[in-house]
Amino acid sequence: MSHLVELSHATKRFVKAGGGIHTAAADITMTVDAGEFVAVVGPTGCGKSTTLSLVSGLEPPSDGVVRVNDLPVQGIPDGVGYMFQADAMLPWRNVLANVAAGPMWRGMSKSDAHAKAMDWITRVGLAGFEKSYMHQLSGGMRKRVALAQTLVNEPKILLMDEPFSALDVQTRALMQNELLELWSGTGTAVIFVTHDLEEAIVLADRVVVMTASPARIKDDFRINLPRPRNVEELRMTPEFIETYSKIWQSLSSEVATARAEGASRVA
Amino acid sequence: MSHLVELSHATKRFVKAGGGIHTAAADITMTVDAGEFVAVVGPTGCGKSTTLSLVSGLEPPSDGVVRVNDLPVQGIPDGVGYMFQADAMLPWRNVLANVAAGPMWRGMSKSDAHAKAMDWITRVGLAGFEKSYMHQLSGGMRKRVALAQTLVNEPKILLMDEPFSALDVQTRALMQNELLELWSGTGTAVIFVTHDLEEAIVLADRVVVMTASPARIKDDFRINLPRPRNVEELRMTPEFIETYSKIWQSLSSEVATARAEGASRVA
Amino acid sequence: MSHDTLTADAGAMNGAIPTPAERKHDPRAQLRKHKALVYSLRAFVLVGVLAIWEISVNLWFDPFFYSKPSLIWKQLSTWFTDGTAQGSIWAQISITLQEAVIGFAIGAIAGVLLGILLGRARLLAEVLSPYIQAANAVPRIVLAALFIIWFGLGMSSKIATATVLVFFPVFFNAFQGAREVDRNLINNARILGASRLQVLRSIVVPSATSWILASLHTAFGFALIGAIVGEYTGATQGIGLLISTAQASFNSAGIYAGMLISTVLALIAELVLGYLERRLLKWRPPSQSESVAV
Amino acid sequence: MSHDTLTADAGAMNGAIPTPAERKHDPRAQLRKHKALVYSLRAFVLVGVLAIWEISVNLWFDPFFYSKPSLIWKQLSTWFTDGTAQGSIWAQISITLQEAVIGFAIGAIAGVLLGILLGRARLLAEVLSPYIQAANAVPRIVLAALFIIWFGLGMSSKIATATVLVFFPVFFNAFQGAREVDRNLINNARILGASRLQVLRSIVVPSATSWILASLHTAFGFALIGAIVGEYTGATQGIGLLISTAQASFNSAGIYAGMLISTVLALIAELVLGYLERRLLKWRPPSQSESVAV
Amino acid sequence: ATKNDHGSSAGAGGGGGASSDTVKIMVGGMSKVIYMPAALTQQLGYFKDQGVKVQLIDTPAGVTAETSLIAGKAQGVVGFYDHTIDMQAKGKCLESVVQFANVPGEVEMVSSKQAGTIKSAKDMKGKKLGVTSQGSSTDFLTQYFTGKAGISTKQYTTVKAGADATFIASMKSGGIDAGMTTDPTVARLTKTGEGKVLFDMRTEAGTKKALGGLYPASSLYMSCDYVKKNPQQVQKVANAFVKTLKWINSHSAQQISDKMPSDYKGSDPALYVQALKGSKGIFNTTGLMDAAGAKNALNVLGSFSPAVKPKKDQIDISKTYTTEFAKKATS
Ligand SMILES: Nc1ncnc2c1ncn2[C@@H]1O[C@H](COP(=O)(O)OP(=O)(O)OP(=O)(O)O)[C@@H](O)[C@H]1O
Ligand SMILES: Nc1ncnc2c1ncn2[C@@H]1O[C@H](COP(=O)(O)OP(=O)(O)OP(=O)(O)O)[C@@H](O)[C@H]1O
Ligand SMILES: O=[N+]([O-])[O-]
Ligand SMILES: [Mg+2]
Ligand SMILES: [Mg+2]
Repeated sequence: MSHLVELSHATKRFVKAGGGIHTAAADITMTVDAGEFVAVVGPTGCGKSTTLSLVSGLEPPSDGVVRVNDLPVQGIPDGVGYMFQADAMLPWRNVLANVAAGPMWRGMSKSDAHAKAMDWITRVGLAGFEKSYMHQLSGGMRKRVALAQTLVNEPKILLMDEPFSALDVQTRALMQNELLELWSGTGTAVIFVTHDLEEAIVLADRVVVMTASPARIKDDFRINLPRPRNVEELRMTPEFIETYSKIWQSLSSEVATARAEGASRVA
Repeated sequence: MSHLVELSHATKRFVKAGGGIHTAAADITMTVDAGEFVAVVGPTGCGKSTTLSLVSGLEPPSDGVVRVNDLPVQGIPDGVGYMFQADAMLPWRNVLANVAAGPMWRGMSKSDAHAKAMDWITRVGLAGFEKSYMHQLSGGMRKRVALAQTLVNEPKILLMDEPFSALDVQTRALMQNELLELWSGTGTAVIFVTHDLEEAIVLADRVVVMTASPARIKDDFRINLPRPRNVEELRMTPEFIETYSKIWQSLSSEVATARAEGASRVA
Repeated sequence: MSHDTLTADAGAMNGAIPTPAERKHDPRAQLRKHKALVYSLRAFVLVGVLAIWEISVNLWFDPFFYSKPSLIWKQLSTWFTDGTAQGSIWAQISITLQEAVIGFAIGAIAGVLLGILLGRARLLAEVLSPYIQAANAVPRIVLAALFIIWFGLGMSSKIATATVLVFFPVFFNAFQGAREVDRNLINNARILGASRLQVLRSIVVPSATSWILASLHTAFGFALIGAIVGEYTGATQGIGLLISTAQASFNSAGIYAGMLISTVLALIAELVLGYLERRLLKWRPPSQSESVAV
Repeated sequence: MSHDTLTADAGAMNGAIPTPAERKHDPRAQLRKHKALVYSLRAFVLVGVLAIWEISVNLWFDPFFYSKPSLIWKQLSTWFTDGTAQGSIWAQISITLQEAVIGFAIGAIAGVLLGILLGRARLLAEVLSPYIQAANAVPRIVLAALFIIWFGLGMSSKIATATVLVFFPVFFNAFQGAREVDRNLINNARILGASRLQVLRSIVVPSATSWILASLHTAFGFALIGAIVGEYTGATQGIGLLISTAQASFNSAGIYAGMLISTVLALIAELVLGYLERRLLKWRPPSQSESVAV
Repeated sequence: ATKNDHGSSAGAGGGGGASSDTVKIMVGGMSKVIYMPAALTQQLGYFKDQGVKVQLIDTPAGVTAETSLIAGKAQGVVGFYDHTIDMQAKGKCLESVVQFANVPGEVEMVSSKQAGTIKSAKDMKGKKLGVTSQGSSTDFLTQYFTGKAGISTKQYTTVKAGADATFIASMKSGGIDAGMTTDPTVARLTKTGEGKVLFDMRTEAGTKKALGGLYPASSLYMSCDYVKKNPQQVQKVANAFVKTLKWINSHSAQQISDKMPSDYKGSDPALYVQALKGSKGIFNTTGLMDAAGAKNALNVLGSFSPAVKPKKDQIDISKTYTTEFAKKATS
């Protein structure tokens, strides 16, 4: 029963503005195995990003245990890659230097790191912009820099927080295909937060639905679509549509709860 | 031939990293009338945000003219609201103070502004978080604060740069419906940048397709779906599907061009 | 309600028994523990330095030049019990403090206003900055002598010296802080209808706050130095005069004792500033090491 | 290729004829025009101040105290042609400059290192900060005397004074700059595999750069003041001694001339720093007023 | 106290204080033994006895004192008489009202390490000589006695060594080989054996040996204008000072020390008594100027001060002091 990632009864509380305590994630128990692709969906503000930050070791759980490689997480576990929801690139470095940063920090020579980074910059479609600084890029371009920066390290555990949400449909489809290709057969465990259910189903082995705030695990759907998957084709199959509506039901009741709460809080 | 917003041969160039010149938007000619809802789609990095910044008056065009209310734009025109693609809330103010900022800057009394702001915070589903600071909110919640902040001013020209991209599907649908409801009959002109073609069609009177970088107007589709529209229902109608595939064709060839360029630039 | 928003106090009042885990993570207990650690380490450093000083002077150095803690303590107790040549020690402290506080207020306000103004008015900054830069290089000790001629021998010349010393660091930080403001925030405010003045007040000033506060941390120390340098140059009262008298009469313990009083004043000012800073910057995300895990 | 990435130069070389619009918006011409405006305004301010000074002293004030530009100019030309009582004026400048530069280097490096270290090491900062705060309130003029006792009458005592004056502003800014670093950037770097040291070097130091540079703008002026105060307290050579001699012989033109030399040195240092700043911060988005529209 | 606004300093006569009943007197180092009469008069309560309000303002730099006087910020200075000569050369009229001493009270000290090689002024060649400041009286006196021995200023190095501890540390560390200073620095150096007395200008004999005549120094001087406009006020102040001079003469160093604030005695009261013993003799009992001494002072300054030298012959020495008040005070 050795899982690559294992959260057991993990809870995260924050001190709120005004001194109250806000529980962002409550009693989360889930596991992810090597080579598994898990998508996480849930209403906005429910605690998805918080859950990723627990796995990454950036935030310690307030309660419960988070294990990676069978060891309780203390600091950042080896082999974790994390693509943040918000921008986190270095503004004083250009695209190339940003993408090459990871390999160089891990000891690769500058020329090797740059070559590898250039390869990734090309894969995410930013060739020609390697000398640009962040403020000279559009929102979608910045997201793609972040993607290259994360993937260039070839992480064994890949945490992605809405990585494709700022991309146009087609770029997004291209990136999805690229991601699946890269991931398949590498044994990398992926936890992929998205608010796009279609994307979740198309990519993942399992789709985890979280409840309205505080996030708990509500459902855990196994997606039995055959791989390799072609994102464009899959979307029209009856299996897909069936799965979609099953998960949608689970999710939408949560979103409704979240809305209702928002309304009741004022009343 | 008096249009509320009119770009004629508007061009925007930037000095690139390294001193070269990058044309972000080229020879853009389009008009938007009062009460019109125009969606803008195009490949990522093509120049959509740049076009909005021209209309807002935040950036002067390098060439050509931008007119609002029949006057060439100099400084920020009256009645413009602009929801940025990136976060731009004041980190040292809580949600309530951020949303109330606009009305207060425009001379409303504090108590009136707070009441009005509270109303909008509730509409975007953030009641209960009015005392929170920005760093205490999730990505989607921050977007909704920005939305409330923009709408509370009741702008006559509303520029929105991917406003819903960080929201889960259902919250997004709710927000879309809310937006349409608010907009209908107000005479407000909306320019709505999105990478979600479905969203564009569901919301807009016209969908403008931009070319790969530098952005030019490629096509301008009129959407003849009846209003009031119900977002959920519309999606399944044959008219919708037909329109979608027409625009998709136009757009996808641009996205392909953008990709090809990215690739060719390395070779 | 799935929102778990009990304040800790409310929980206690409800008679809820904290689980062991909750008790373990009680943020207030942790905070108390951390404070105790900090204070004991501070005391440790202080005692260590004083002991090394005392012992090494006893063993190797000439107390005539270096004095030592025990002599300084003796000097201080003489001053506080018998008074000084110029009268009660409290009178001296109060004079110096008044000069420093007034000089600090004037210098800080002028620095903030001018810094923010020039930080946002580019042409003005370009034209004036070499002169301000130049003025900053004028030795204050020479100024102190000039100020006596200009403002007389009373408090005002000391206040002027303090003002000048405070002005420059505050000015340069406010200037830079005003230039560093996130362009997005300004654009958004302008779109939302803020006038130039409102942008200045609501965006630029708060953005520059951490810059300004950083400079104020040094500034009160400078104000004290200014007051003391002024008194040193010519005065009838004040800590600066105490130090100068001690210097002239080979009383090195007196020199150190005077400096000690001035540093204690600076520390008290720092406490006040720290309090102010926490209030003004309470919106700020706690830094990783500071955030209290619950 | 739809990417319109000609450099302006390449365009010219290709013999492309600029359209009128392009010519109107030629950024280099605009830049030249702006520079000309700035320099002429600066000259205007300078001439204006000098004229007012000269005239008002002639009409109302006693040149014995206030001197006047023409007298100062005479003094300067005497110094530069006949030398000073202490030898060639260039020797004095060189001595003071050496002291200031060395003191600046030591103080700035120590300030940056310690500031960044304490900015990132919270416990250390909490323990030591009251002491650093206190040390900052020690009057430099008293220190200058102590340094002469400790280090003798040579250059080292002046360097020490300069170092101390430079250290504090740099330290406090580096400290604050290190604390202000965006948490997201650090988290991201740590995830990407940066060690603590690499985070410091690649994230914290660059983030704090604008803070540190802001403090360096004041710091060289302080270094000069330190050197001059040191010389003023006791020396055989240097600008500070020139000023003190002028003071002792009621030569107010000499006092102002000495201060003028010191401010000119500070301005030259500022030019060097400005160049450094532009190089280090070239990644930065141009501020609205600075961005060159093409 | 009246504060002059600085714009009115054209009336640099110091008349600004005329309307005020407080007399502000700047003292160029209150704890210096040569200026002891200032603090002592205050301590003895003689100002009060005379019904005059006097505020003593301490400044370590004599030049600040004098500048403040000329600027009208103060009415009197306790400092070196020779400044009045210097000021006449610069077109300002100051006059000594009470002359405390007709000798400088300065001592040329030689570091004990150099005591073997420096036995007279002739041996100063190539040495580092300490003064309180270039351009100050100690500088001119040094130039005078070396000049008399045929040594030009180019043949030795003038070092600004200050007074007090910096002087002592400099002598100890070899920063200066010899230097001019006053008590209590002299007492300290003698006590520790770090320095030896070369020229003792605390006595008439020593002064004559070094300078070929007397050199009146410690005095109360005021602006001529102020003296003219406020004769009663000046008389009261003069009365108090002369009374103090007499008191000094009739009391022992220990008794004087007992009257002084403990802060002036520093950490070593015995040393202070020693210093008083050494310097007490410089004070006269009458407050009167020695006319020949005044001439000699002009002579010294006239040889070296860049300001006085060119105007040496125009200077009217009789305008630099008055004995009118001291005479009345004694009678
Ligand atoms: N530092 C913090 N202090 C206080 N509350 C916080 C903090 N960080 C997050 N929260 C709260 O925790 C909850 C969960 O936030 P989280 O960012 O995990 O949501 P999310 O599921 O990622 O939402 P989204 O889809 O909008 O990104 C939110 O209600 C938020 O307000
Ligand atoms: N300040 C700038 N300096 C240089 N280039 C810039 C600048 N701002 C934008 N650009 C360039 O202009 C182009 C268009 O940018 P813009 O932000 O308008 O794209 P967009 O269509 O909004 O893309 P997205 O959908 O990804 O947000 C991009 O190639 C970008 O690199
Ligand atoms: O000039 N001083 O800062 O002492
Ligand atoms: Mg999130
Ligand atoms: Mg954009």
